[in-house]
Amino acid sequence: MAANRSGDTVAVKYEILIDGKAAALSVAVERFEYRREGCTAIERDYSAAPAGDGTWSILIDGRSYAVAILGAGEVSVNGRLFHVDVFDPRELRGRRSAADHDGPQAVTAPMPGRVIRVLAEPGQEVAAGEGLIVVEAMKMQNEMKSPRAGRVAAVRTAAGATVSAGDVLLVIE
Amino acid sequence: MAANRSGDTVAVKYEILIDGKAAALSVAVERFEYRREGCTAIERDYSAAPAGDGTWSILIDGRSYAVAILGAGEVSVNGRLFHVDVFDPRELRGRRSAADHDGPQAVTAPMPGRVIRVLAEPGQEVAAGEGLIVVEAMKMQNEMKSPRAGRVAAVRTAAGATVSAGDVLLVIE
Amino acid sequence: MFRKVLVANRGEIAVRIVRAVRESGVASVAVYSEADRASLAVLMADEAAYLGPAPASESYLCIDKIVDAAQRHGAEAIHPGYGFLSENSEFAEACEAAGIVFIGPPAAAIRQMGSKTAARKLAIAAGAPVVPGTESAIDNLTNAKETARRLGYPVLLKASAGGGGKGMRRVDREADLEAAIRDASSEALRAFQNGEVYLEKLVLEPRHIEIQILGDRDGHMIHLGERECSIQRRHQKVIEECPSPVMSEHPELRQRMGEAALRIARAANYYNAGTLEFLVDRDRTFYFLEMNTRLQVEHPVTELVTGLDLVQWQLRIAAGEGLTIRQEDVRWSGAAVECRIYAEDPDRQFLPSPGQITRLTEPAGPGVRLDSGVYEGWTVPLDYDPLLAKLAVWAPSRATAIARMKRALADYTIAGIRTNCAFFAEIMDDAEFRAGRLSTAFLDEFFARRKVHEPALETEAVAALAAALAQRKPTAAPSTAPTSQWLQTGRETLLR
Amino acid sequence: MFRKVLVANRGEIAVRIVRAVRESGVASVAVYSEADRASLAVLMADEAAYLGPAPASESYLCIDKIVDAAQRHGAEAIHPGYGFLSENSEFAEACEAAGIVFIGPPAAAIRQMGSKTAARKLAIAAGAPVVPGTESAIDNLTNAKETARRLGYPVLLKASAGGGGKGMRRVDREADLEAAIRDASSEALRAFQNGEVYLEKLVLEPRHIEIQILGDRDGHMIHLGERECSIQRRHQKVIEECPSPVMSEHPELRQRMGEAALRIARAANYYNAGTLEFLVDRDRTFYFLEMNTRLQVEHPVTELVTGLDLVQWQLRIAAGEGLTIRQEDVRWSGAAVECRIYAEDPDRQFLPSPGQITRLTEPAGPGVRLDSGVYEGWTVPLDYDPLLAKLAVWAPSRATAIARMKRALADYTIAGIRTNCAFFAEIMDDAEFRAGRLSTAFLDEFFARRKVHEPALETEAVAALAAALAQRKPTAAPSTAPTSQWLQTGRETLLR
Repeated sequence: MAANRSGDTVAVKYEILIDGKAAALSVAVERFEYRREGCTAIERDYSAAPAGDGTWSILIDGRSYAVAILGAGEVSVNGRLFHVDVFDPRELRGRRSAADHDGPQAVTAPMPGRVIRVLAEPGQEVAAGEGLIVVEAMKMQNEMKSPRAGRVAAVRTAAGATVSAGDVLLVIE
Repeated sequence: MAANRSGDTVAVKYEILIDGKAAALSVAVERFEYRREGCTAIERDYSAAPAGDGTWSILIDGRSYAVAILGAGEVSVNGRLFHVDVFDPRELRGRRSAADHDGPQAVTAPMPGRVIRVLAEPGQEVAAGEGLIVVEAMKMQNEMKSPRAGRVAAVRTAAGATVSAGDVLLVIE
Repeated sequence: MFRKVLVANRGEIAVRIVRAVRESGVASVAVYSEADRASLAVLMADEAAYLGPAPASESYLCIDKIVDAAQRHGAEAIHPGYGFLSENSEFAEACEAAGIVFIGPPAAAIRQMGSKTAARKLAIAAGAPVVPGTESAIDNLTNAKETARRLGYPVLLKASAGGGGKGMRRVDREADLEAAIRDASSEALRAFQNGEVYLEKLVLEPRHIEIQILGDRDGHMIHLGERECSIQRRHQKVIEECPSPVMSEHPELRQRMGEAALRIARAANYYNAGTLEFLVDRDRTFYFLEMNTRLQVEHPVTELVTGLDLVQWQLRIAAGEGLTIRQEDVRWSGAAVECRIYAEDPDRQFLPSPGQITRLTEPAGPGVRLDSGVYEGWTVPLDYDPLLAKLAVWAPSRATAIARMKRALADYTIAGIRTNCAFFAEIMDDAEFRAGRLSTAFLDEFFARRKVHEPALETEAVAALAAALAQRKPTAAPSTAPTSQWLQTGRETLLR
Repeated sequence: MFRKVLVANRGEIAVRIVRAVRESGVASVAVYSEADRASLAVLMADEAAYLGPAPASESYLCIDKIVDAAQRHGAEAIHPGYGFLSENSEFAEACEAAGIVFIGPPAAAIRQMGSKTAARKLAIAAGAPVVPGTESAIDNLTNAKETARRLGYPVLLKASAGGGGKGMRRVDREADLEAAIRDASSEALRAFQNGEVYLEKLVLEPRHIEIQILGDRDGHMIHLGERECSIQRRHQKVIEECPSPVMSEHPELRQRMGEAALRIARAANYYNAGTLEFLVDRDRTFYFLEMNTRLQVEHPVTELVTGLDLVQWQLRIAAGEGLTIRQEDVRWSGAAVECRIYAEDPDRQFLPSPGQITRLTEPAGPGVRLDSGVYEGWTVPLDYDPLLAKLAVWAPSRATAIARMKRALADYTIAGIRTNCAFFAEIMDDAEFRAGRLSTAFLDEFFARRKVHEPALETEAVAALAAALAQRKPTAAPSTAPTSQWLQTGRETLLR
């Protein structure tokens, strides 16, 4: 029904990154095809009914799936969590290459919080796994360690600063 | 705070119909005045913080009010219900006069439902309280009675019809 | 135990049964009409089967469609819940004929108890007291008038196939008898496809107290005590509790009624869960009224005080397991109270109030049990009973349970439709209710003595202030167009 | 009983206490920091008092501000909840000095038990077994090294003023001792304004089992049995239950530990509610660890099996009422399990996940108790502990309780932030957990043996389908900008 309402009659194609695995999804009116690397593709008729904001009841051949979009790419299906990103092909390629380049590398805040201590200075040589910065949130301290051996190119924060998840705190080169 | 956000710095005036009683409300930034017929006016400083969609926490001199807008003019304050209409003066006058005119009078559906039986025909003379139409919803039947003695000017529905609350079913003149 | 069970019902009871099935490690199949495609039960069940259009007559009342769904999905058993087909012996037979276990009593017992007149005969034979009345359905007006005169007015018209007060009418004068029979009979016909009605003496201001029984297929049967269900509107229970205040004062009454209940149930070769309804007059004389051969809406209060899960026991018994609880093992601890949360407007003669729930905040915390069938965003259909949820509380004492219920009701916010939450909060404050002085006349008397307490002016001002603030925030409240319409209708209604 | 009580806490425990106060017919005063202006506790309480900016050091830890608020609002008593000032004897004294009843034990008992070293001395004097270790705080590194050598590695560093695992470090080799002392001490200083730490022998793979006690001011004291709290991460309990599986096998252990607990509490002239924590090794030898002189986070599991309301008893006892329950009246029926629902990401080393809750659907139904401090639309502040709610279930047996917990977790939807709900669902399926083979090493071992079960391809496809559908409905999901950020951060973290 959701597919109906969106008004398209031909299949729409998506590239999916699901729990780190790549997949291709093609959605037509009340029918979809899903092919994930290393599995044989499946094709199914489905019915999707909205069940409150961000929630759907999806029925496939009488099997009932309660689906909730939890935000931040998290999707719950009958209580099981999946991390799902939906891309168009170009964006996806861009992402993947980003992972394995070895120029300067950013150390980012893993969670919103406050910077308690900065343990490294610009220009300092650091070993892989060496502590760089301590961030605290909800009474928990988390020490950011160096992803690899290198030199501290820049420190982008200071003790006492409030940071958001993903903020660049420091750059290793 | 809500008052703040709405951005006005001078008091805004409202005419209120609350549980059938008329009142005047004047709202400034974090301060309001309320005068209800038959009571001495009260003036208070307040803090209003949104607490989820349609819900507010309102504090007055340390007293805590949890307020929920239930829709259809229903407001809950710490679990107590109030029926509140907010008007501008002209609209209110219009309303009030509407109550006590004695021309043709509409008999409206008190609830969404289905018409089971129509007991009166156009032109028929009816006594006050005489049964006119039977509406059923959620397995409950409700007989619409004539608000006064008169003649059935028009029947605006038929057995089997689905009606919404407030639909005019029949007119007495 | 079964591998898969189909739940042939909707709303809160379908959810409650799906939960019990899941907790028993069994797969569940929900059924749905067009109006219930995205119901909470469908969301929670492992599988779901479409029955038909919204009207129950084309969906939840269709024996063939439900049996067919069970077979398509490979369900070994069907739980009927309450209402709909739960007391339909043809349905029980159709299940067995299709090789599917009907989770309930034998069809013969359903049939026998289904006819109130047959049930009366059985009870009399079993030596249980019954309300004076006719043994058979009304065939013509003359006989009816004669019987009514013999019993003495006021009399009560009841549907032979009835339940839940449908097809029931109080008649105070002979003049009203004919019209009452016509209305009761047509209402019964619509509700049960059976227009038969009969006459009973009206016991004045009785308590309505019922006894829960549970028995296995090997003939071992126990009672789980009473539920006080005196607070009713239109013969529909709205508040139930266990223990009954009268039992707390007179413990021996529980045992006497329990034994009478077991006598009747045994006479019907009954098994699985069932409830025997009694009227108890001011002298604590009790009369058998009827037996409900199914799970009751109000079963949670019994579960809360006994610690037993009735639905899980229904599953085990239907699967052939023995009832391992002896009568002397049953303990009643503390006090439980339940309020039936309806989509209705108590300020306007309990008119139904279907529609979309725009926001939902549910009560929780110590001693609170909520069995609900709705969620935020759900549209309550106008095609079915207005029961949204059952709010039950447990506490060591009745007084604390009442305080807890008041607290829970205040924590319950259902926006977009009208409900009776605030009305229940008023009753929790009522001196008669708190004193446990209950009878089926309770609500009429309550409305008579009810005085709406003038709120503090500041509280009223806060309501006005919030309504004004809401107007500035369009997101907060639905358009006020319906408002005016509703209120206007409301005023007109009140003028009548 | 009091007329008005101030609740000097926040989050779910403030809500739980406000409810108990209301159910006792007493007026409640909530307190709030800037971050908690619209907290659930503020919404539910009769009155609310502003304390200060978000940091606890400027609000919930300010004795003067809280006592002042109680006086301004005319509260006769203060309930401290857990954490914050609940085990601060100066606070208890400040209350009494201001003529306000502190709802808890006497200040002297708090002080004595607040120093772990003093508590050890008391326990030894009372003839209760304790873990080998130092009697006094570490003054210099040399002595520390010596003690550690004597006890033998691994050893455990603990904060004298500690609790909840803050200032606690396991040390496996002498080389790590100095750094560990520095970290533990500074963490302790931040958490308790007291940097004292001491050394204890590390008991390997023990169960963490605690005993709940309750006593009145006239010296009548009883124990309410145990809570098994072995499942911990970072020394924080995450799952608690009663009875402990080991007690079910060895009932005499409950009595022996209960008596030891009472001996220690009596030696401290204790009253009101308290908890004595023990380690139990594989031979069921138990060692006294420390006493928590306050209500525990996990008190609901005790309430569920005993039917007693600990918070309401705290109020009565503080108001001078006698404890009317004798030890032989205490009954333990069925089994209760509790999961602590945290705003954290179990897939990323339990990193905190503050932020706005965009949608909330809470579990309910038979045997489910939810003590929550949040609502839909609430923004979980990053300034405090990540505990959102406690989900507890009761059932006649542990196996059914686990099935029920699994069902309840599946019914729990918290959108907008990460939580550990799905993680708990995995544990409910774990064979070791189901067998009740628990120890404080449980989670480490769980992660070691954990294998993520490959979902059915159709289930995975449904997740992808829904994500795609959600993209077409902008209202359904938050902007995906944070998504990429999170996931990228996630991947990098995992690379480390």
